[in-house]
Amino acid sequence: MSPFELAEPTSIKEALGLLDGDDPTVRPISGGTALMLMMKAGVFRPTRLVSLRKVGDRFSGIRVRNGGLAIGAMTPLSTIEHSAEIARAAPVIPRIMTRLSNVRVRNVATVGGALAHGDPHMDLPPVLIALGASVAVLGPKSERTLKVEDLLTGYYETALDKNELIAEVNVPAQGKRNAAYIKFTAGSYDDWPAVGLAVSLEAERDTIKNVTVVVSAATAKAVRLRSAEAALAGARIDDAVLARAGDAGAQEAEVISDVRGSAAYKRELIRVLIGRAVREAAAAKGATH
Amino acid sequence: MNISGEITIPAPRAAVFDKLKDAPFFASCVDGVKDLKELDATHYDAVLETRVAYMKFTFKVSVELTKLSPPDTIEAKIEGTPLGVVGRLTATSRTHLSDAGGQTVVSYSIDSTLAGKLGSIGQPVLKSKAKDMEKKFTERLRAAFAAPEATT
Amino acid sequence: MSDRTISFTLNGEAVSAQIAPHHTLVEVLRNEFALYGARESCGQGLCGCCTVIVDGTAVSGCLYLAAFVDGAEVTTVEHLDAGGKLDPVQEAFIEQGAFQCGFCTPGFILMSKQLLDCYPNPDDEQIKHYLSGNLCRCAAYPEIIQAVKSAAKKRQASRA
Amino acid sequence: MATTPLSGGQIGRSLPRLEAREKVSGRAEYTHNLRLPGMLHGKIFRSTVAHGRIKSIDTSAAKKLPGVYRVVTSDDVLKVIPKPYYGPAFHDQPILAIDKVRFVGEPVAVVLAADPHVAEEAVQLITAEYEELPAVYDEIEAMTSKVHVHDELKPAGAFADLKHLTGRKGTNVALDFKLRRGDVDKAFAEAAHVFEHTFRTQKVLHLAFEPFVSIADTKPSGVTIYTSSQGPSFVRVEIARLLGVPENKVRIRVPYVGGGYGSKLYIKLEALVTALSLIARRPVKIALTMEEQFYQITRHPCTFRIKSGLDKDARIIARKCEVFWNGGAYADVGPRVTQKSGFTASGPYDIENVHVDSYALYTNVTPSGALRGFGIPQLVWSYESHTDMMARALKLDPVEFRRKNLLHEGRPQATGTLVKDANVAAILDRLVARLNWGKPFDRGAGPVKRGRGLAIAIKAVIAPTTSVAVLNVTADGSVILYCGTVDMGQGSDTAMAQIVGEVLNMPAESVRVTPRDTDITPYDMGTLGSRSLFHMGHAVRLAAEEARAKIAALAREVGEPEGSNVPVAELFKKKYGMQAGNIIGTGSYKPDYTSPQPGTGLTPNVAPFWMVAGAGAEVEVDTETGKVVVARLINIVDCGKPVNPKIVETQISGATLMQLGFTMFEKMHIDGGQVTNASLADYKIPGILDVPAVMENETIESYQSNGPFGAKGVGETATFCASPAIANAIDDAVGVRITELPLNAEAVYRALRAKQNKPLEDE
Repeated sequence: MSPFELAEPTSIKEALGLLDGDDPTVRPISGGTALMLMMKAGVFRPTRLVSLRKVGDRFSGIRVRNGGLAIGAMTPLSTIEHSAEIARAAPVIPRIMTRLSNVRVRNVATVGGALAHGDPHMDLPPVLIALGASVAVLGPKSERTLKVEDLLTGYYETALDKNELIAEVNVPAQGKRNAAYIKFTAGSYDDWPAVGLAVSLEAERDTIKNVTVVVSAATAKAVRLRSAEAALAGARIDDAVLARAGDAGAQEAEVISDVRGSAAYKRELIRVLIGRAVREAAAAKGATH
Repeated sequence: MNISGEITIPAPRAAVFDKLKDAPFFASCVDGVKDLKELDATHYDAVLETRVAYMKFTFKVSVELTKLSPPDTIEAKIEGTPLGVVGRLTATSRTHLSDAGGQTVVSYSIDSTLAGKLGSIGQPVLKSKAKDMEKKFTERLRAAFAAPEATT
Repeated sequence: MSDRTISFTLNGEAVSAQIAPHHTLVEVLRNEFALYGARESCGQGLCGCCTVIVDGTAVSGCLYLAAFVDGAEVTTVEHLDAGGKLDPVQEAFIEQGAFQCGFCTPGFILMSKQLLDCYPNPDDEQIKHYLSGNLCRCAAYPEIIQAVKSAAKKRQASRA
Repeated sequence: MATTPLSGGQIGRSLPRLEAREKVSGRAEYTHNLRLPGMLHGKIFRSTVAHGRIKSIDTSAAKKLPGVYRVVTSDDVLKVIPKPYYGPAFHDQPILAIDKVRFVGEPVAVVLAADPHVAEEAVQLITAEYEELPAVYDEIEAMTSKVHVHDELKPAGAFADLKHLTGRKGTNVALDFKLRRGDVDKAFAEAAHVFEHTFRTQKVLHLAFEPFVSIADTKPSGVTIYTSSQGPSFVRVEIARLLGVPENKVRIRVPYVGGGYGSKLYIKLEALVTALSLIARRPVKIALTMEEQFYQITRHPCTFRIKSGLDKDARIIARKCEVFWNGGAYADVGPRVTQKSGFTASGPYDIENVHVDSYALYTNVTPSGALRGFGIPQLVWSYESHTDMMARALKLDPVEFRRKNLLHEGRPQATGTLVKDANVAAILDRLVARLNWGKPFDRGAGPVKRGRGLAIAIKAVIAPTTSVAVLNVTADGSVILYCGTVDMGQGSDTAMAQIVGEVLNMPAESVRVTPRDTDITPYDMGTLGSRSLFHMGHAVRLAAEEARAKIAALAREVGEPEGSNVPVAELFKKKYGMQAGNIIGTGSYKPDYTSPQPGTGLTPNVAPFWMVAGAGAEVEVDTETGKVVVARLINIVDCGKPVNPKIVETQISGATLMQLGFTMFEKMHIDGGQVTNASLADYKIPGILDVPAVMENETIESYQSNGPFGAKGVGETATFCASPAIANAIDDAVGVRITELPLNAEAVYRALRAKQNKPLEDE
């Protein structure tokens, strides 16, 4: 790693002031696990890192708000993993945690960082999209809200300006919706996924309502598959419907080839995993479980 | 890594060929190309700047037109060294033009490899970036022929 | 880019060190304190060889800026037998033959200790998932699972 | 050979490793930890071109970076080492690239600095211009390509069978081993059935967790090298040759090694750090990163064309093997892999007519060398897949088909050597029993299908090799053993101490084994090929026996009656009047061996012992995704009498799990010569969750009649059979045959689609 300046502001205001809207070599750092990899590889050479570790408790912790969740952006993933509030409001999240990276990363990495990094292989972004989550974003002058699906714009790219920070992640009340996430690894069990597939839906007597289908890892960003959603909405869960939804989703996804598999293969995975995720979500116990 | 595709341009083949073999025009269609310098009729130097999120990659590239046979074939070899990271970009591109009743079908194929740090770490990212550049390239090419007056 | 001084508790003792912001925790432990139990191998936080305990939680020392331990409590594998007696996890690793070349062993031992703090009586699935972020190229995994179970019994026996 | 009867109760003890306490407390000494006063760190600037002439190297910007001590290129190396080419079989590898580069990642220049961050930063500032040349990557293409990786072959003087290659030009073939037994053409003409298949293996690597690291400290009196090496004696010989100095001016020190698996053999970084230290006149350390390990050494990819002729009773009467080894840009030990594995390319079967052609080939990729099995796992993968394919085609039970053709005790193997202490039949029997072969088997439900398969194998240990040991009985009777076998995790220090304890009738834990230091520890050929327990084990036994005889002589000298069992310390006291003196025992061992005849490869004595193994696998295949889960993996090995059963068990499961990675997913992806997954994030190795739910390891009852206390080596044995056993199980489950490793989900899925006549397009 090459030398850089490390600033450790003690308030969010100070932190925002230290960021620079024009200079891409100035970046905020929270847990830093992902950023450190970029720096060690030599592809990112910062002049200044602005640490968010001392900006205050307001940005860390989990609160229940209107039946949904307000999660401070600086909350470590391990806190989310063990939170009773999250287990109640969005049981899919703790379910995926044991396979999300590893214990040491979860101890350090934060939910805000996981989103701001924009790596399409991460497990949390597709699940948050499926849950309809949004982020509260702070800038030097204003505050705005973005849906997570609109936050992610490309491989390592987000809609955040260089001087904006994610302050909070909001997960709405799920009502009767249940969610599932399938992480398909092509290499070892602990590999990054070749495909991540998240589904959230309401299943009333086998009829699908209110469905969201999200693919990640195989694509440049976690993204909703609207055509699969359309094929599922209002339909009853059976093999033919799931096959149609799988076909539509596989067709729609812009899949990238890499060492984890060819685009053609990953498209076949998407085709199969949509159906499996829908069945899993439909079979999942209610949010109160 | 290979990128290939084809687009149809609403212009006669000879006109499209003339445009494409014109290096400054061609360069203007590629996102991020700066400082194009003509060394001789078939050799050019340029700087290619590409950005992936907060990471910036700048390549010093040299381009050689290896085949220029009117009215249908243009081939080029591109070599680039990234500034500040050990690595190397090499690419060969083949462009073939075919006549389609007053329109021209441009089919292109680019074979490229990245070596060094970029090759071992940045591959998938740059692959996704390349797709992006391809999109921009075809958009610009179409735009140029849609409003020929504006670009000449 | 000035160097800075950090002060922290290292294996129970108050220490300080001159560092630069780009130094990682594992480098500082080696270069300033001659502690080699945490060692960089993959450099990506995947193998677990660089495991260090910071304020009670495990971190990858190769991905952790040393600047961030200012004011923190840091524990390395070298502290486990501070009283001259091996930790039950260390004893169990020896008895079960849970390593070969030993390069990844300190990381596995620290993580196993954390695991037992979290799940005092773990089943195979809990052990495997908790330790899935540590890799052993000699693949002593079956013995490691046995060692964790044996250490759990030892800890329970010593408490009883 | 007569071996000492068991007396000391140390053989067969599952003693924890002697160094266990150091390892669990983080205090074990590795080269990785070492720092010397005034030491500089070197970081390597590597080629980004697979094959090219170096036009220029611009180091000016790097030199200007504050903190850079020096930037070194081959021009500087040539001034201190005029002929800077090294290698165990060929002197073909330059310390830094001279005029040409031959693979992406080849070292071209080195930056030296006291701060490794500064050196790393400066490397990014170096640029090089190349005239790119056409490159060859594939081993089959390399056979006939007009692209030649080397202009001229330069075999090392040490090997008689390479002499004919001296100065040869216009070829990529670094060695062509031939074995000719019987009349293959005639037998094929008479055969009732002929089968021919081609198999491929991918490029994989050792990936030791202590990446390559070496430190050289040159002084007028000589050079000391601290290195993570499996073969300190070889390093000494080769460095002395490069420097043109006697061996006693070169000292190689090796503490514990954080994993080797064959990668850390011969010369790796040692020549480079020596040259750098000579140039800088300071100690120099080079420690590779995990990424750089992908540019050091890998396992050989190979293509194996195998053809068998069977008579009407399904007896194999003819076998033709053509094996093409992708050796990469420098030969390393590839020619030895090519020859030694060639001996058993036809497998553990009794075949009258055998024809083997095995070629070591140069290509423009990272060099290939030894990796836990010396080529055997690649061959077994092929011939045991082939065995099952023939059995299936003839609708024969794979076990019965194997039984019909087994190589039995006392029968000649392909080289003509009679097999002894290699009970393949017993191994097959144990597999059959454990798998409940022939009994009903759960075939799975829904999209998940289940299947099972097995494989067996044989390997001739590498011969002839030498080991020497020295044992010191000190004045208080405690014992120090000096032996050059490197303990890289296989537990050799502990096993050698057990052998000493057995002979001298003392607890093994009281024996101290010194760290390897060529100034102190005597010659050993190298820690490789599962040879140490047998060869060094004998040398240690002989040294201990000599010491025991001398102790008895001392007892007689001081007037103790025969068998009086007086402690050694008292004998010394009686002789010297105080606690003084010592007894030195020495042992040297080299087994008998007869060189194979050139051209036919035939010999009555190809190896002092055989390693035999079998594996059984039960798999679950998800037919919708191609994902394979190995639910049960059985390993049966013959290792003679286990000296330390616990360590043997760990070796068996460790070896098979390593091979499981090579079987299921490990693969170096190479694009235009560039490795595109050179990190642990993208090159995945087995983790704890990849361990099969059921793993069974068994050593058959066995006694190696010429081994030390009936023992023989076992480090590699369990790598042989996992790949074909799993491929055979996949075929059993879903009826597809995969002929190229790895057996990853996409490969299985594509095979399933091809079987349905709906092949998946390439993208």
